[in-house]
Amino acid sequence: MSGGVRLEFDDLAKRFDLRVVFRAVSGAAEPGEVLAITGPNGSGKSTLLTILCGLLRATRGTVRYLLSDGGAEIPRELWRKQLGIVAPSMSLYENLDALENLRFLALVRGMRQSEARCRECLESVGLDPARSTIVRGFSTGMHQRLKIAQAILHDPPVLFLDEPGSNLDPAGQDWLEELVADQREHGKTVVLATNDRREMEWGTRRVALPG
Amino acid sequence: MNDLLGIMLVTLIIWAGLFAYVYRVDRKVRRLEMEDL
Amino acid sequence: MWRFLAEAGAVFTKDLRTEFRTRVALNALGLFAITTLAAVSYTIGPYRIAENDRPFLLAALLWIVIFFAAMAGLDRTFVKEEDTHTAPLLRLSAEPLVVWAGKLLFNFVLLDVLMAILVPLYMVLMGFRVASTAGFLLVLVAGGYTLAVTTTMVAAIIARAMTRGALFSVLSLPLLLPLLIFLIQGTRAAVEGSAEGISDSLRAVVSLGGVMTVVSVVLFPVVWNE
Amino acid sequence: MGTVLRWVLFVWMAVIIWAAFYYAPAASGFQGQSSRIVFFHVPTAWVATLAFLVSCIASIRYLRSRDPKEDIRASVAGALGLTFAILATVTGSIFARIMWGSYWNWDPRETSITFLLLIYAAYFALRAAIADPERRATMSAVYAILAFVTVPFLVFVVPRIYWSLHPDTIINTQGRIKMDSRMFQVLMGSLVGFTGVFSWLYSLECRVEGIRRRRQHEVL
Repeated sequence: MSGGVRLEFDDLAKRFDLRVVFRAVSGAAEPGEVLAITGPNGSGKSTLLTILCGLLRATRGTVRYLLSDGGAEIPRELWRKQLGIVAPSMSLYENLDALENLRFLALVRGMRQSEARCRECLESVGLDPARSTIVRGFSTGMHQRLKIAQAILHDPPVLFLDEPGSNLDPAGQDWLEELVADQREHGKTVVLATNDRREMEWGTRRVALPG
Repeated sequence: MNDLLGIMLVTLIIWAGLFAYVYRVDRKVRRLEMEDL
Repeated sequence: MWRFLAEAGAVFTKDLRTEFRTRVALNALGLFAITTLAAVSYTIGPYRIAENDRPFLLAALLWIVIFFAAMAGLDRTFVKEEDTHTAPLLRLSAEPLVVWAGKLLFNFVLLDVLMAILVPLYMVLMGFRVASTAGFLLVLVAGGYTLAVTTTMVAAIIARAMTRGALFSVLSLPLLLPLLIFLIQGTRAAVEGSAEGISDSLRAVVSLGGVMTVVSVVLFPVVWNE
Repeated sequence: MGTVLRWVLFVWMAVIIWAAFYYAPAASGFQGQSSRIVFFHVPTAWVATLAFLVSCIASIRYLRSRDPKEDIRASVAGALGLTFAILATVTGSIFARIMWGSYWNWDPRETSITFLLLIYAAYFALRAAIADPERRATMSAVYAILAFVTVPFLVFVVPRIYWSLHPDTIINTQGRIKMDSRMFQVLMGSLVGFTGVFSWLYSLECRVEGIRRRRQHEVL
């Protein structure tokens, strides 16, 4: 991806029938930066992330993606090509094995000759492409690593990480820290929702959601 | 003839009753709308 | 256009592979069809129906069995995506119409497999003989497509509803009533071999399928991205 | 609906009721006066169809504008349509009982109304199954349009199935009772009257629903 993509959201509010999850949340995420979203459980971190990636409509407020060089706004239909997301509420196909999952996602994302890229992603997250056990047989740690692999598969300029370190062993968490640092160097925009003290340190900018 | 008359009168009464009820609801709704503005 | 077919094909093969490994939908469809058929043939059987009523009644019974079998399994492909939380990722990765085309093809193939098993069995058990087999096959395939395109759209709607239960058949059946009537007539015409009757019903089924396809292409993205 | 209009509607309907019993002659070929139900059965069927049309147009407008008011209109039209469809089915079966001696025999008109009843029932089953107001509005709007597309197929199917499914039933073939001019005037008057009642109830209930939703959403 040439220049990075800037994410801007202001006065976001979300209400499920009568329960107001959050109100008047604003912020921005720049390429090469990590926006950390913190807040106690139930403060709506995951809901905010779901809204930011366009899967949920906000009751009020706007979300905009702008090309950092030129500031042109990217229309909603094209968002999906700009996003990679790792979230507990989003899982992969349990009846397919790791490689089949990635091949499928690469194909529907319109990536050409993606075989090499799929294998490379698998190896980079520490999964062996040759193993053909289906995802249902994966440990939660392996499942989490595969989720991260699919998020960076199409090299998206914007990366959403919702509690990415959960279920990862200490080695995995170190590797995750390197990954985030590496993404930042490549001018990617990272949005991180977490309560993990260590992960919060990676944030260059912070949005705290009230309880 | 009188049973036809009977049915007609009953229908008229039902219609009048319905109209009164709906009219009252209409009045009440107008008052509620005034309150809201 | 080629890219669209490749991506839709990917969704189709993904569903096919999942179905092949779990056989959830096929079991639901097959089991339902076989048990209904057994009940029908055991209780009614070919000989209790008067000779001249036979073409119509056997045609009606055939399609009722197929329709209710469809109600048992055709919503699986969407409901499973929502239940296993794989839908969000698919929503973010694929174009809505690619998902629609892939899933439609999956439901259509599923129905064809069901009919391929059920119809011969029905012919044997119920003594159902058809004068023009070609006409009958056309009615089956056209009916299968229109049934698939309608149920795919309804499945996409109910997959987003929380409490599902019998919602799928409650919503689908009113939409399928005209189709059921067209297909019964077409099948009866096939039994009697009246080409004119077959072409009448085929025209109706195909136009209904066409309308449903056009409406689905417009409305599916609205439902999928909601 | 200005106040004057409401009173005009009241008087109009009262006149229609009187006319249905005294002004119009009893139709020939019936047992006595029972044919007069036609003045009440046909309008309810007409209003049920009209309400379905209104509901579908509001649904299309909702999908374009995503304006909650359109969703209110669609659901209110649907609710009224369901009520009138039930009324039409009940009066229809009484009507069939008089005309052909059996409460139900899939007469073409009955099939269309029953079909409409099924659609309304499904529409509200769907609305009840979805909690989130916005998603409920979108999904029910989509379903209303899907059903709307299917109706013409049934309207064209109905005459054909009438003959092919029941070729052997000996029902009065012309299916339409002969209307002399006075009966026709009363029927038209009744149609106008019922449409007036429908539009009044429709606008009233839209306002009620508007207030209820406004009250409910005070929180944000």
